[in-house]
Amino acid sequence: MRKVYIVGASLLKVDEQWGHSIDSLVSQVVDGLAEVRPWKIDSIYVANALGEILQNQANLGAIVAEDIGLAGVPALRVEAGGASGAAALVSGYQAILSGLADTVLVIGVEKLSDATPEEAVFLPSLSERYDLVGFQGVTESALAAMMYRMYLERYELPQEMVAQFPVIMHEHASRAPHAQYQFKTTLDNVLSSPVVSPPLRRLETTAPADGAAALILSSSDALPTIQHEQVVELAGAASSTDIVFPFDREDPLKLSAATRAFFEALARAGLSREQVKVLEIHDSYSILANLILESIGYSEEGASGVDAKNGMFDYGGKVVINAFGGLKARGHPLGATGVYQAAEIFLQLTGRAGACQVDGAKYGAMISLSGLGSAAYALVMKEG
Amino acid sequence: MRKVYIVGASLLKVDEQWGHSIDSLVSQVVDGLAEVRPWKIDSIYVANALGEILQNQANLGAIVAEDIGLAGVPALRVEAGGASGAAALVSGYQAILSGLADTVLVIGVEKLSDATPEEAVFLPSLSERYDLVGFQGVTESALAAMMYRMYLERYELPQEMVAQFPVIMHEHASRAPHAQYQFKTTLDNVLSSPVVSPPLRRLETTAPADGAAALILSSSDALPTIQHEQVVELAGAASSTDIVFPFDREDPLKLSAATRAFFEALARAGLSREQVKVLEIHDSYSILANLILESIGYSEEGASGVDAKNGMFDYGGKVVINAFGGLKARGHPLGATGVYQAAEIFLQLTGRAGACQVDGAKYGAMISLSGLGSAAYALVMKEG
Amino acid sequence: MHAVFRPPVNWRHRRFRYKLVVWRCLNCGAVHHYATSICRRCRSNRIDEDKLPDRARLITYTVVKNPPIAFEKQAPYIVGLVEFEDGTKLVAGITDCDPEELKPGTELERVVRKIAEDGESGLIVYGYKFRPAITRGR
Amino acid sequence: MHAVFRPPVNWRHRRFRYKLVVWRCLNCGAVHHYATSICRRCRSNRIDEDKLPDRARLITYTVVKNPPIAFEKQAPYIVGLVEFEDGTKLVAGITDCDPEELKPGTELERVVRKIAEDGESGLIVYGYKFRPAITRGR
Ligand SMILES: [Zn+2]
Ligand SMILES: [Zn+2]
Repeated sequence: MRKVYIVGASLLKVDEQWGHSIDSLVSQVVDGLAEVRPWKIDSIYVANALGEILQNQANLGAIVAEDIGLAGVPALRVEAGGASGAAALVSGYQAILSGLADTVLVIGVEKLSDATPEEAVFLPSLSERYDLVGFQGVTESALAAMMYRMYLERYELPQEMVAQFPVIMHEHASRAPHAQYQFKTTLDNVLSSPVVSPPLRRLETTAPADGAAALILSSSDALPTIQHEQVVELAGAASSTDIVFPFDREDPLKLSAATRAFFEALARAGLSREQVKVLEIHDSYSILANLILESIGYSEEGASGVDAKNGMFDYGGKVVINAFGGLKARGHPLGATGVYQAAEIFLQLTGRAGACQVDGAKYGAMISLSGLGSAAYALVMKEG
Repeated sequence: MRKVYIVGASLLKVDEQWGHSIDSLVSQVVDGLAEVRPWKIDSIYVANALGEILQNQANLGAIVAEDIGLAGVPALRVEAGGASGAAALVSGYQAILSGLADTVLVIGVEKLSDATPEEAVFLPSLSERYDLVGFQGVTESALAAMMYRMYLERYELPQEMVAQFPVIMHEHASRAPHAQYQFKTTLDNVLSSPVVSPPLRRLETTAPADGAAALILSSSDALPTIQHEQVVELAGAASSTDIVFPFDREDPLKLSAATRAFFEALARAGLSREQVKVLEIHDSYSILANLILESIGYSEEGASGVDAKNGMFDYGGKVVINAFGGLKARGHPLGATGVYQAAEIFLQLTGRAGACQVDGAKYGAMISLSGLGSAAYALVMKEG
Repeated sequence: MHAVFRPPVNWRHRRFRYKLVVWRCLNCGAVHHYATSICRRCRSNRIDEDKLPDRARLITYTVVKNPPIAFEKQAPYIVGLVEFEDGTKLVAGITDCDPEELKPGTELERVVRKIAEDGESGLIVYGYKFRPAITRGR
Repeated sequence: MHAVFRPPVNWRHRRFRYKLVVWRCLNCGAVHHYATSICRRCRSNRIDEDKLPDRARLITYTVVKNPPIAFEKQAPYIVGLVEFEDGTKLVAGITDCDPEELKPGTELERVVRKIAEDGESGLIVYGYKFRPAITRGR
C-alpha cells in the first residue's frame, strides 16, 4: 500500500473576520501554501458546515476551486458538523490510497461571525437530532451540561476536575499567534464566568469564530516530484459513528465512536498510544476533554481531571494536549477545526510550532467529533 | 486495480412526501435493499443538499447511519449541489479502490417540499455565486433563461429545438412507476405553460420534490461473500469543475466540466461513447439537455435539437436518454438525483427496467451537474 | 435569521409532539420518533405504532440561559432528561416549577404547552413538556 | 423562511455593491468581487483594487416572474447580463425601462437602487443596478 504525506500546511488566525468573505479567507489561506511547488493538484476537498445558512453558499467545491485558480480540478464539499475538517482529510487520504489522485488539497473554511447571537446558540443543534432535541429548545450546550452534571455526580467530583481544562487551553494559546483567545485565565475566572447552562460556564465553551486552514497531501509516488520543506506522514486515519442522542447510548459518558476511530487509526499507523506525544482533542465543551481522554484510554474513568491536575497532559507530561489552545482557546471555526488540528500537528512534527513546540515529538494524533460524539474521526501522523 | 460493483439498488417514488421526514425516507429506501445479504457495510456516504436549511439537520452521516441500524459504521455527508448524489457515488467508488472499504452504502435523500414557494425559487441560487448573482435577485432559472436565449440566437433556432426535450421526458416517465410526473405532454403544452423567465417556460423546469435512492457497492474481492441478484460493474467515474458564473466561461454554451468528466470516466472504463446505449443526463432546465449532449459529443454544436427530432436519443435511436423521464419528469430531489440516475442505469443493465427497458443495453452512463455546470460528475457502468 | 419552524414539519410531527405517539420495534423495543420501516437498533421490520406513557421520571436537568432562535421569550427555561417506564429517554422542557423543586427521580407528567414562538413569522409551536406530577397514579 | 440578507454581509460588500469596487489581477486582468490574495484565473499574487466603469453594454436579458425570497415586491423585474469595456461581465437588475426598450448592445449606466427587502426583518438592501444610458459619454 502506498503512503500518504502532508507536504504543506497553512492556517489563518482564528478571529471574527468581518471584512472577509469565504472566498477571501480561502484565497488567503491557500496563499500560505506557496512554498509547495509545483502547484499540481488532482483533487480538492472542502470542509464547511454552515455556509449554506450563513453565507447562502452551497456548492463550495466548485466555488473554492475557482477562488484559488484551480477551476477544472475535481472538488467536493464534505460535512460532518464539527468534524467536517477531519472528514475532508480522511476523504483526501482515501483518494490518494485509491490511486485516483496523487496530490490532494484539503481546505477547511467557516465564517460564523455572520450569525446573530440567537443563531449562534441555535446552530450547533443542527448536529443533534433536531426533531427530537432542538425543536424543544434543548441546545447542544444544554445537552453537554447534562452530561457534565452526570459526570460530576457519578464520580463524585468537584467541578474543578472539568473546569481546569479551559485554564490549560488558554495557557497554551497565550503562546500561539493564530489562536483566537490569547489571554490566560484562572480556575476562579472560569468558575465565575456567566452560567450558560448549569454547571456549564461561558469560559468552558467556544464562541463564534471565522477561520480557514489548508493542507496539501501527496502520495509517496509523487513526493519526489514536489518541491517542499519538511513532510509528515499521515500514517493512519479512521472514523466511526455512534447513536446520535447521547442519552440513548449504553453509557452517555463513553464516546465509543472516538474509542473505535482512535484505536483503528493507531493500528493502521502501527503505533501504540504511548508513542503519541502531541494530541489534539475536540474540547468544544470542557467536559468533552474529560470524556475523550477517558474514552481513548489516557485516563481511567473519572480520573482525567486528577491526571490533568498532576500535569499528565501538559508540557513535561505523558502527552501534550491542544498545544495551541484547542477548540476552547485557539478557537472553533466549526467546519475548519479538523484541518486546524492537523495543521498544528504538522507544525509540531516539523519543529515549526514556535513557542508551542513540544520537544522530541515524533508522533502526533488528533480526535475530532461531530455533535457530542455522534461521529468521531482520528488521524495519526509520523515525523517524515 | 480491483473492480467496483453495484450489487443492489433501491429508489422511492419521487413525490411530495408531506408525511415523511428524512429519517422516514431513508428507512424506507434502505428497506428496499433487503435482497442483498449479509448486511455488512464498511462505509456510508449520504448525499443531501438542503437539509440544513429545510429540516434544520446537518451531520446526516451519523443521523442516517443510526436510522438504518448501522450506528458505528463510518458515515459522511457530501454536498455538491444538484450533483451531490453523483459526488457521493464517486466518493464510495474511491473508498473501495483505496482498499479501506469493501462494501459501501450510498444514500441520496432530499425533502424539498418543506420549502415555501419563494424559497423554492431562491434555493437553487445557493449553487451559484451568491454574492455575485443571487443577491441581485438573479435566480438560477434566470441564468438558464439567458443561456437559452443565447443558444437560440447563436444557432438561429426555433424554441422547439430546446422545448421538445421535456416532451420526450414526459413520454418516458409515463411508463416509470417511480416518476414524479407520469403524464404525457405536447410541444404545444410546453410552449403555452407559464413563462418562468423568457424564453424558459414552467414545463421546461423542475418542481420541488422529495425522494431517496440507495445503492450498495462492493469490491470484486468481497463480491463472492455477498448474496445478491445481478450485479453491474461501476467501471469508471470522474469529475471536474468549471468557472462558476456561466458567462465568465470561455463559451457559456460549452459545459467543459461535463466534457472532461465524461471522457475521463469512459477512458477509465475502456469504452467508447458509441457503446453507451443508456444515458442519464442532468436536464434540470431543458436547455441543459442540449448543452450536455453537445458538450459530450453526441451532437454537433447547435444540432442536438435536430438530432432529437430525428429520434436519435429515443428508443430505437443511437442512445436512449433519461429512459425514466430524467430530472424533468422522474423528478429532481436535488441531492438524491445522482443516486436515482445510477439506480436507473442499474435497473437497465440488469433487465429490470420494466416498461422503460432499453433492449440490449450492455453499457450505461450518467452525467450529473451542480449549478449550471460548475461541477460535473460522470459514471460509466457495464453489465455484470 | 434562520427559519426554525415550518408548518409542514409541525404537521408531520403533530402526533409525536402532542401525544408522544412513537413507532416501536416489536423485536427489541427501541422507540422511533418518526415513522420507520426499519429499526434503528436491530434492523427488524417489525415496527408498530405505540404511545409513550403520560408519566416519566426525571434523570437530570439544566437551565437554558442563552436562548436559541424562537425561544427568546421563554428564557431562562428548564430542560430535563426524562425516562419512561420502558427505559425510553427524551429531553423536554420542564414547566410549572422552579429548578429547586427538581431532583433526580422526581415524578413528572406530560402536558401540552407552547414550546416556542417564531418572532418574525409569528408562528407558535405547541408540543409536549413535563411538569412535576400533580395528578395521581402512574 | 430562510434569511437571505444579513447586515454583516451587506457591510462587507458595500464598496462592491455601491460603487463596483473590485480587485483586479495585474497579471491577467481578471476581476474579483471580493478581496483576494490570489487570482482566480492565473494564481498571480499581484492584485490591486480597481473600480469598474459606470457604463456597460447589455448582452442579453430576461425577466424574473416568480420571485425568490425578499424580491416578492419587485416581481416581475428585468435582469440582464452586462459587459464592461474590459470584457468583465456581471448580471444585475435592469431598471427604469420596459423589456421592449432593450436589445443586445443597449448602452447602460450604473445607478444605486433598492435591490430587495427582507419582508420579515424589514431589512432593505441597496446596490448597483443598470438603466439605459441617459447621461452622455462613455
Ligand atoms: Zn429493534
Ligand atoms: Zn490573473
